[in-house]
Amino acid sequence: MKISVQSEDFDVGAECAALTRGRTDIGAVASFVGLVRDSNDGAGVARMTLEHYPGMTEKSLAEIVEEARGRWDVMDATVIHRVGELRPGDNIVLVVVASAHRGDAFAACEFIMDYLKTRAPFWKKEKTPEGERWVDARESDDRAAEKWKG
Amino acid sequence: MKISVQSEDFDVGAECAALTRGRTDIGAVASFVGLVRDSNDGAGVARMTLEHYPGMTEKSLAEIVEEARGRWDVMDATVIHRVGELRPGDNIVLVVVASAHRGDAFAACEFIMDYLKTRAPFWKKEKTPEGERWVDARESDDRAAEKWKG
Amino acid sequence: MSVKVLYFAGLREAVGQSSEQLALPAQIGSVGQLHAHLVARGGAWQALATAKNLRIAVNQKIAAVDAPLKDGDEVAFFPPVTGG
Amino acid sequence: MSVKVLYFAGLREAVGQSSEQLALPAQIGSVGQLHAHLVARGGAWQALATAKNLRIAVNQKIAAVDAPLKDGDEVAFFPPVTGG
Repeated sequence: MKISVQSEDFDVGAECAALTRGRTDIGAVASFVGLVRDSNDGAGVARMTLEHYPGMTEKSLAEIVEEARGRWDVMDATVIHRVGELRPGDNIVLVVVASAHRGDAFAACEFIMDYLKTRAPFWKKEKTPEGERWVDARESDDRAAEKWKG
Repeated sequence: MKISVQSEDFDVGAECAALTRGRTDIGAVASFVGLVRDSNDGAGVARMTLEHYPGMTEKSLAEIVEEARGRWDVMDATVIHRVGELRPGDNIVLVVVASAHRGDAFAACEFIMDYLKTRAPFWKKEKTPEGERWVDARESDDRAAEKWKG
Repeated sequence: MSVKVLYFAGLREAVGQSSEQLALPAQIGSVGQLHAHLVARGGAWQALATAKNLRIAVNQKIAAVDAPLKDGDEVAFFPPVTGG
Repeated sequence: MSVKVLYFAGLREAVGQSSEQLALPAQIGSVGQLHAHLVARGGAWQALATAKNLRIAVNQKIAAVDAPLKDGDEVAFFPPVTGG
């Protein structure tokens, strides 16, 4: 398991390759990349700053991955989240899950993203033509996380 | 949209980057890689040969992607499927879906894989210690495809 | 009329060929009739009758047994797919 | 006892600081009491009272308002998270 909170960009291909290197028991690798969009809630976004809670962030990401491991057949996983200043088109977050079977890989990858969105202590501040603003939490993200309950 | 049936390997990172290059409206890229496992149905797999139906394969993959586009907000997608002789650990298939939002990217990517598994004319032949055998279609794959109906 | 017939995977191996160009007797006008015509050859062609969940495509589209045939069609017989 | 208090994102900006080491009066033994103690400072600290869906972590774990505090704890106040 690899968890990293970093300002540097990441390489999806390299991270996927690292999970499967030297192994022949993995049948499925699902990955997700979240990127900065040039608009949000109807306003143009010129820049974004990502703040986090050092220490708690890494712990909460590791806990989310552990929870996914308890629910699905996860052979290995990588979560990388960038912090600092980002621009439209930049990568924000990467989740990669390796499993024997695709259903587990897809479910665990989406679960980790949904939980990361609602539990990991990151905060986005956007620069728009009207000035800077902290991004509001979305109800749709809460609903996405709720669907894994019960 | 890119559809390719090829014997050469593919590069996940390069294919993800190609979908987002020069665009700042994409917020989510979900990808899936299927790999050859060293065992299947309790037998060791030393090698695998992938046969396909040239012409129909590409058409059926394009149709599956079009169906995904009709159901979800899919900004662009890539499907690459390898044919010929493969070994454990080798990549078989890549599906990448770019969207504004992660829910659409995940759903469309998994849908394309589930439909590819049950509709695209590819056939696997495995070499095991007991000899060569054509892989049987799985009921679990039919069920996975069924879940997108209705 | 004349059709091109293709066989894939286990079925290709069973019948011992991957494709043939076939001039059809006048009374054969559907996929099901073509199938019966091939099975009637006997021997290895029984594989077309015993195949589990045989799939048929006409002009590279999945077709039902009652699908009509016309001159120049490409008809493929194959087992359930197992790619991905 | 003494605790370290952290503020993040909009809340950090509102109170004008990111962290402080705080010696607590003897009657403060829970997260909720610490919260009330900080709000009682008035002025910018009202932001802790008016924040929508305020989140609290004790020693880097999400905690409820009735969570007990002990000497050396790290208590963080922040708005709902928006990463990913």
